[in-house]
Amino acid sequence: MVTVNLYSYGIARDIVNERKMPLTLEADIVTVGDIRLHLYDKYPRLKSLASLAIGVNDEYVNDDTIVTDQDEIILIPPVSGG
Amino acid sequence: MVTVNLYSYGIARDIVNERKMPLTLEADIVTVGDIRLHLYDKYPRLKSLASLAIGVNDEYVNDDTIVTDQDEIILIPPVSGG
Amino acid sequence: MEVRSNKDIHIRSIALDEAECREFVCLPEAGGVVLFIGTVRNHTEGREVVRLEFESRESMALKEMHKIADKVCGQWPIHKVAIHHRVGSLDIGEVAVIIAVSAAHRKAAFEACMYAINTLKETVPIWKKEIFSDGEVWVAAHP
Amino acid sequence: MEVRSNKDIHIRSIALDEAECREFVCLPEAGGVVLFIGTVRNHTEGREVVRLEFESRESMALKEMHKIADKVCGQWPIHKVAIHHRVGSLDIGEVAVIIAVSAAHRKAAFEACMYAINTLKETVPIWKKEIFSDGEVWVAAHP
Repeated sequence: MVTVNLYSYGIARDIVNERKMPLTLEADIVTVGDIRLHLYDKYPRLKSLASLAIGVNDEYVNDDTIVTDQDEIILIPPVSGG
Repeated sequence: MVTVNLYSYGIARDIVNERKMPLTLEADIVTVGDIRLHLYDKYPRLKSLASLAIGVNDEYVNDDTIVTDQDEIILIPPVSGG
Repeated sequence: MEVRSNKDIHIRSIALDEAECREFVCLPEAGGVVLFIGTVRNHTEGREVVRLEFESRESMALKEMHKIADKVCGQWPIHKVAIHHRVGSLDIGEVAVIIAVSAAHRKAAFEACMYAINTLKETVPIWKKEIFSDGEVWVAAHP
Repeated sequence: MEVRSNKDIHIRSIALDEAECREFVCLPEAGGVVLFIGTVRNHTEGREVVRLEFESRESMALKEMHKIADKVCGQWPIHKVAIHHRVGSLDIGEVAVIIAVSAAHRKAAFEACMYAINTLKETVPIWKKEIFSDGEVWVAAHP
């Protein structure tokens, strides 16, 4: 069982409706891809985004990355700074 | 006979040693090329420049251009603004 | 806390200052400074924009902005770079981003500044919501 | 006397003002402003420069600067362009030239600004003399 903190921004925050929330997955080893599937299942509107990158502890990561307890998981819909 | 006013800038001014001077050529038709040759003859150091463009009445012209009385002839050594 | 760093990276909720950016990058051996200033436009695809709202994941955005500055200094003979980004609610004409780059020669400064703004728009976790008179939309969110 | 022109062209013997240039080109429909600021460098090919002296054929230089501005506005979707050049004696670090360009999109603004400074250095009748501690030289005069 792994518990992380999910931070959502931009339109992802509107969809998830929380800036920050704890998220627990029932598995010994949890990857970013597992979190993605879990969220797509719980918030299907996330699938409609042009892209959804995920950050762990303020770094971009790919879906193979393994997360650990208390990691900060950041939902990054298409950025539009500048 | 054609009399023009010669304006010199940058290093051309240092060579000619006058900002502005009248210049008379003894011919009915005088081109910019004629003025160039006259000046090269009188101030051989002008020939050592990387380039020497000539302007007439504040426009770049080529050596075929015919000048008329009272034209302003501008000696333009390599420009270096900016 | 970097002292005498060649980078000046900020995310601010108050007005950005272009003179500050220029002064940071200027130094006696720099002949050319290129600045990009991104302002809030009054329209997007023909629709009138009332104002913009920017939000960021600040800690990660600063990290990514530092990466851009490091890349710029590694890839071009750049002396200094400043990247300032505004967040919060911005009116039309207000400055959203300033990038300033100094170099001995202008070609490097132009290329580095273009690279920096292009990369910022691709990688830095900042999001922009356009507020219209009849609705609002997160920019680029949907295909 | 052009009123509400899209060009702001000056040759000045007093300090140039970058905020003035930026304010001139900024307008609600412009999303991107690119500025080039050319300053006096403290060295050239390893030799220490004490100061610079610029002289111009002012009437012709202004004409050529207007041509550049017109070309820029014809060739790219540019809103406004400012070109200010300093003449006289300049100390190290002082601003010799400012070019500011505004456009709805940044790529056009960068390209137009680069074109403008490159062309200015080729065509505008302004001459620069570098003053060293032990002599002086007209820049680029000799092969």
